[in-house]
Amino acid sequence: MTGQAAAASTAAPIFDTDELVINMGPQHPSTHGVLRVVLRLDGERVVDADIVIGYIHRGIEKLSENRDWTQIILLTDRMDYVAAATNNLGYCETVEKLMEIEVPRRARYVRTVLAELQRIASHCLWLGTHAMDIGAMTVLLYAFRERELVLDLFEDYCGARLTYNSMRIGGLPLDIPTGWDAKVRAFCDLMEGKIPEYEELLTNNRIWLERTRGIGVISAEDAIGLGLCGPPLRGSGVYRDVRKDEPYAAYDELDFDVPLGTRGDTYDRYLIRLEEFRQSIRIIRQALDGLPEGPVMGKVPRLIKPKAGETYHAIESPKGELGYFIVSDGRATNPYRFRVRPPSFCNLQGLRPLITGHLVADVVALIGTIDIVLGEVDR
Amino acid sequence: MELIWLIPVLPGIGAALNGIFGVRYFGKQTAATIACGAMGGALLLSLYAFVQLLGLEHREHLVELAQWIPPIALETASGIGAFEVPWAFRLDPLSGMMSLVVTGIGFLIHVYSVAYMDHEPRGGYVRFFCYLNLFCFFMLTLVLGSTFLVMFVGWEGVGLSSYLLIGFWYHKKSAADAGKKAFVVNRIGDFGFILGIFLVFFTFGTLDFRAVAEAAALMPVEEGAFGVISLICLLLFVGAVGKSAQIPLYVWLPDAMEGPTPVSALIHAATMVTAGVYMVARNAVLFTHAPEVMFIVAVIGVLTALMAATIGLVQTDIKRVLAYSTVSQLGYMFLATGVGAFAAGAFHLMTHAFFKALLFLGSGSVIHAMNEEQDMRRMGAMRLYMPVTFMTMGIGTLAIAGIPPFSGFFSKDEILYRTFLESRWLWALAAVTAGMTAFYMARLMFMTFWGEYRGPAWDAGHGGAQHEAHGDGDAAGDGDAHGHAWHGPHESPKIMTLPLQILAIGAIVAGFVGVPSALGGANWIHGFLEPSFVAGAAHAAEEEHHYAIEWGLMALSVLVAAGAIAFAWRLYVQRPEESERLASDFAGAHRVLTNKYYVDELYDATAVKGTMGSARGLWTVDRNVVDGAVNGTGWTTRASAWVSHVVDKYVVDGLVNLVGRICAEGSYRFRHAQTGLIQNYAVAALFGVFAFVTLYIAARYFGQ
Amino acid sequence: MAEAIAFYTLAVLILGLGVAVITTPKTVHSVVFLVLNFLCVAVLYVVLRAEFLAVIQVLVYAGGIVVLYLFVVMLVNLKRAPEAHEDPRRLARLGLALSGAVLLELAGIVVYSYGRVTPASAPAAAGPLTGAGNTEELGWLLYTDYLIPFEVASVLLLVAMVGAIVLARRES
Amino acid sequence: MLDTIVIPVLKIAVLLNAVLVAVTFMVLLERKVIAWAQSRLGPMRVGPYGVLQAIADPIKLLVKEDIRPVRADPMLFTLAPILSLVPALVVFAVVPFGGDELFYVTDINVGLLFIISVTSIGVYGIILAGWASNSKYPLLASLRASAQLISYEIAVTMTLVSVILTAGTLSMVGIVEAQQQSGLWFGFVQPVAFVLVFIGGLAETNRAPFDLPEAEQELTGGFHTEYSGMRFALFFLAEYANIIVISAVVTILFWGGWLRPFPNVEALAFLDLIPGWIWFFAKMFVFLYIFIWIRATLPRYRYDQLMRLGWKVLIPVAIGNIVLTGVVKVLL
Amino acid sequence: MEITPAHYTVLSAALFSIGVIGVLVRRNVIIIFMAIELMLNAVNINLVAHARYLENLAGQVFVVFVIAVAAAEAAVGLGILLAFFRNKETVNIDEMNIMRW
Repeated sequence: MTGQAAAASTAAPIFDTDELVINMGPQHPSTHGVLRVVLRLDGERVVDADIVIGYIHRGIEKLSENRDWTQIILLTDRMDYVAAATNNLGYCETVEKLMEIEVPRRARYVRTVLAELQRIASHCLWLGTHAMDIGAMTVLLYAFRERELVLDLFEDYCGARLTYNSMRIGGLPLDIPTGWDAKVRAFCDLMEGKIPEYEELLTNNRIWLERTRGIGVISAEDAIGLGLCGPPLRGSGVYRDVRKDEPYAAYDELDFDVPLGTRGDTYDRYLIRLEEFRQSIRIIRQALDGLPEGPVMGKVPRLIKPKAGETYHAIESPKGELGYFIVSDGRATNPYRFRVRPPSFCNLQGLRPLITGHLVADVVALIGTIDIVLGEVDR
Repeated sequence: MELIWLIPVLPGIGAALNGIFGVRYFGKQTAATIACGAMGGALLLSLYAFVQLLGLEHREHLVELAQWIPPIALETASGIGAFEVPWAFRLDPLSGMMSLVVTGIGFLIHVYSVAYMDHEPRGGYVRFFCYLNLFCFFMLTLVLGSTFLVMFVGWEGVGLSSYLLIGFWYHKKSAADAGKKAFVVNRIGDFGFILGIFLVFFTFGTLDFRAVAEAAALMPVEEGAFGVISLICLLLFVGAVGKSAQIPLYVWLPDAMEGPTPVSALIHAATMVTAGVYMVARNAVLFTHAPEVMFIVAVIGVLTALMAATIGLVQTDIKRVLAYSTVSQLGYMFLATGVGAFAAGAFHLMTHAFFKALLFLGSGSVIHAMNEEQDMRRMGAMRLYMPVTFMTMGIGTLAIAGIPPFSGFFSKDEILYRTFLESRWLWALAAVTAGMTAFYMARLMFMTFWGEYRGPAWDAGHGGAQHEAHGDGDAAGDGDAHGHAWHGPHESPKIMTLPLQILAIGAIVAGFVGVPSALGGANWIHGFLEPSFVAGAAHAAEEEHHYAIEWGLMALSVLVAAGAIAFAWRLYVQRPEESERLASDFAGAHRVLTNKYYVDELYDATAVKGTMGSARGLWTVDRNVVDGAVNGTGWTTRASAWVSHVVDKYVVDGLVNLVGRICAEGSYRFRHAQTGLIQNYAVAALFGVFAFVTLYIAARYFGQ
Repeated sequence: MAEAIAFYTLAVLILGLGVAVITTPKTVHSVVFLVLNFLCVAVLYVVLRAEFLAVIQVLVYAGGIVVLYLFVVMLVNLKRAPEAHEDPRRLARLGLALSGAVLLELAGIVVYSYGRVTPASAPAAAGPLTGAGNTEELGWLLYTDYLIPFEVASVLLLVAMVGAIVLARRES
Repeated sequence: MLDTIVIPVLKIAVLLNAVLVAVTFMVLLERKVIAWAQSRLGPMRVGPYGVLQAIADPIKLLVKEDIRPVRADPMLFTLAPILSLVPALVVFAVVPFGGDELFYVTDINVGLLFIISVTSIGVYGIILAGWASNSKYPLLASLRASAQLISYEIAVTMTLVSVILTAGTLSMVGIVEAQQQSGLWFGFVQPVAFVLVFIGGLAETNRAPFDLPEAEQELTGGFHTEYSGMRFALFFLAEYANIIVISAVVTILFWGGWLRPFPNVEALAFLDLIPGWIWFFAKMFVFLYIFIWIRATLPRYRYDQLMRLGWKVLIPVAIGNIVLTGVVKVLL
Repeated sequence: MEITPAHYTVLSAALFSIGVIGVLVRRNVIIIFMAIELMLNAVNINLVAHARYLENLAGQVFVVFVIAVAAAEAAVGLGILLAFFRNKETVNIDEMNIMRW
């Protein structure tokens, strides 16, 4: 973690305090859920941090081993509850891979649209809260305004606004409603106009730059070493995107770019997520343009009962690489072993080295920048 | 006119800016702009002031800026005088001309240096311009100062800047040594100068040039006697000898060529070294009252001229030839002042400034083109590569050789003529020197620009393209390329040749201000400068002219010069082997000349070795005699010490210990009064207040 | 009459707060009383037509120096009562008595002396030191007659500032 | 009697009421403006368009339980909010709202210095609040806040010196009159000073982007963490009163107070039909709006960045401005 | 009931005495410092009062200087105190006596 000491300000602490241990969370206003960070401070500077998780552990993995295969989709909704559709997608694709089910092309396209809409919604939430942590309150309201529109689209599609349960093994439960694609297109046009609004408030704002540039720098080697994924990894300049590396759904047929950072600081991660808004819009438009006709549900046996075997499958969720590892014994109608690799959990491992050496005020910015959802961390 | 104080101050500001901020913050371009701008401003101001001066009837203007040393009562020969020095600047014809020369040539050399010093890294570049400006600041202070002391400030200041600039490449040992040498040798002269100043004050009770001159004018001319004025003049002349590199203190000047060439041109040819001449001219009235000293001046001048010229005949380093030439020409100037032709000396000073600066800059251009090669034997045929430099240097050579109508002709012949009137044998020596001058300058030209190219081979691969790159004098990337790969001799960038051309024009026309009446001219400068050399309103009587003699002398000197040049042509262009044969024929003389008459060795053997030897002798005496005595005393002391030790231990210590014990016992009881509690001490203070107030009340009460 | 009311009110406040400053057991309270005391003194200056000094008193004393005291009081968080230890050799009572005696003596001298001054020799209350000229005149005086003391004072402040920083800095 | 006591007392009473009412509506204004900036509606329930929210809030605060921590210092815990509010209100004594004597309580010859010095007392409220709470975070926050206040006070005071140099008087009315005479608002003569004073004003009132002492997202909740009910309301009042003071001072010092634009241009004389106090309040309202606007727009500085800005940018610039003003003043 | 300089002088003397008592009696160095400030203020009151009654502004000028000196004293004094406190963990003047015999 070289560079962090240099990045952090050199101002000497004014008050002569002994090393101070304080608790941030689990009820602190800016820990994004029930995260608890025990900070050891020298004056204003973080000497060490202890990250305590598990406050909303619900045993989703264990529960899943006692549900039948379709019911598990419901449970995945409750992991990353601000990006339920991608959770569904990852799970369904894993089971499809295990059972070698062919998913119709139309379903794959619609899934892509849903996943990217979900990415926009998730990033909106991230942007708003991150900016709010650093004190820019207006961005929160702006971002939530757009997120609301995405939620409306999901409501139009599946009737739910948070926990969608929007996919099925082998396809989709429903075809898209009439006129939905036009609404999505209208949203894309609208969203494209809103991104400059966020940028105007933040991107060239001096205070924003001072608060984010050079803060929480993490080198490419360290990022890989810590097992980061998603925007935090790409912010350090590592080219890794499951959509490109191991394409799923319809991504191999669509054209999009993967933004990369250069310095690996908070500002780069911010820029990357903003660029991902644009790329998502691009993907959605292409997917809608090329939306094939046909069924949305593939040939799936009445009783889903994969033969014995195990598989791992990952997708790029808004927060990073979301992987499912499933073992089936081939006899029961539920998984023998069900294991999730949640991106938030992996990225959270980067928090301690990130905040060590920074000032307390930077801790909130750094918790924000890695974009975690505790529901996914604890499961 | 009131702003003449700005003339020195402008370069001073430039130096301060570059020195304080520049070395750390400025880029090359900024530094050069500031320095050149300051000099340009000074030049414009001097021009303006000069033009205004021409309009003044009494040709003098004094600006008093501030009080430097407030009046201090000091004893002088005529009772108690007030030692008082103002920061005052005086503009009169002499200083006006001189400041024009300094600012004009200084400005050109600044411009020239922009390109010449381009190889330097940024810090050195800025430092160089800082020093240059600093030098100009001091030089102009010297020139414009209205009292001896202000002049002395400038005098010492130029010494310092000269030291800094000679040793500019201080990592080079020879440069650092040369700087030191110049500094030390100059100190010897300065010592005489300051003694002279003391004596001036003691004698006249003032340090103002004008007042001193007026006072001196009233004193009798010390004909055939060696009075106080003579002593003053002699001491002042010692100073001039040091600064202007005359026998015996000339040895520093050739070594000073270790500095960058613009420095040589500015300081060691055009301006600083002429300060001695200037100082003598400034005190013309004093010197005319001391004819004995005048004679010494003339003799020293002509001997220096001759000696330096002979050395110059055989030198092969292009800059050293010019250096000895400078020493020689300075000798001329002293000769002129020595025979009472102050105007002629000052006139030669001015023309010399032009053509010598031109020659130095030209040689710098050649050196630049030859990739820092200074040996003429490794040059040749340069006229093919650098026509502009060749042309301008040719003009300079003709000027210094005294070929009409170039400037040197007029000034030199004026001196020769005046010398002839004074003393025939001085004239003879001077005329021989003139011939030699023409010869060695021609030799320099021929060796450098004619013949075959004898220098190192160069990488011809992309010479053409590189040529172009140099041509536009780009300040940024050019020097870098130049430093690493050399692509053969080439013409210098415009920014370097432009000053050369301007100076060449100067070298042609500068003489016309002093066309002698014998040639139908008005000798304008003579009349112009005259007020500076006389006291008050007393004008020198119109002297008679011997036109016939003058014409004869002119013809003779032109003939001598032309002959010398022709001789050089024969020796160095037509039949180069002849020169070598000549050298081997006169091997003894040649060796003596190439070794500069062994003067450096002589000084080394006498002054340096003498000091060392006597120090060693004294050390031996010290060790054997003095130390022996001391050791003997030591033994005696030890013996008596033992006796006293015994007494001390039992008698004295006993007493002391007794007192100590009493104190210790006593203090053990008393120290409890010192509680270490500050407030108790405060209570004691308060008690004092209480006592005081009570006493006051009591006094008032009982007093009534 | 108005001046008398103002004077007596302020005198009582100033002295009362002064006593409070030196008697309160808690240091912070002491500082607060000190501030209030200084504010009262400032008001007294207004009564004395020295508006500029009143403002300076508030700005420098109350707003600057005493804040410094307050900071120090808070930085010096003591683990035990600051006056727990008492040296038996203290001469506090003697000091108290002496101060009282000196006060009485001084008051006596003042009352006695001023009682004998004839009213004519005492200038009238309404002097020329009124109106807008006061501050300006003070400025003139400070920058002309008292320029050198003024500069010395500024150098003193600079030295004090440097000294305080050097003293209070932690060795690192 | 009437002139010396009754009228001033009346003026003071009116002014105090006006300020306190203005403060409550200032809070409403802030909520509304920020809501509009964020495409929300803001308070809408109490009264038409939520206008009566301004009255409902104080009532709520007044009737709330007044909690005092057991280990708090009772005297200082009570004194701190008062020490915070009183200077903010006292300052209004010398703020002229118009040229006529009716519009100010008094015009003393050291008016500007008076404002500076009285606002410097406000820091006690903050330090003592933190200390009296006898709680670690409020203490640290209060020390932080007071360090911030003092630092920026230096910058602002330094800057005001250049304004005083320009105007040649310390009287608030005099400063406006000086602008009338020169025909130029000092905002045009001293744009740097205006920017500095405004930034300093933001910092002195703990407003965004300098609102760290009150930033709930960060470690400490601020010096008034332990306060509630009416005591808290006093801090609240003080903060908003200070905002109004800063706006008024900026208006007077830099934007001509009650003068119409271009007070020397005869052609615009018709603008004099609008009374001066309306001009004054219009300008002041602009600055109040800017205060809120900035809060809605900018993120927050970090503490060390804030101190660096104050000491390494504002104070040197302020000193440079003084020197420049002095030079210009001497040369002209 | 006229207020004469005598009134002010007596007030000043009384405040000064309070300061003196504070210095002599209290053991907390900070309070002693504050007592010293009280004494300085007593002097200032005297100066201002006499400046007014003698119609001479020199008194006020000296008040300015006294304030400057007080500021310097407070800064250096408290600096020393902090340095001392760091080493000895006390502000009790009775424990600051290591410089005696």
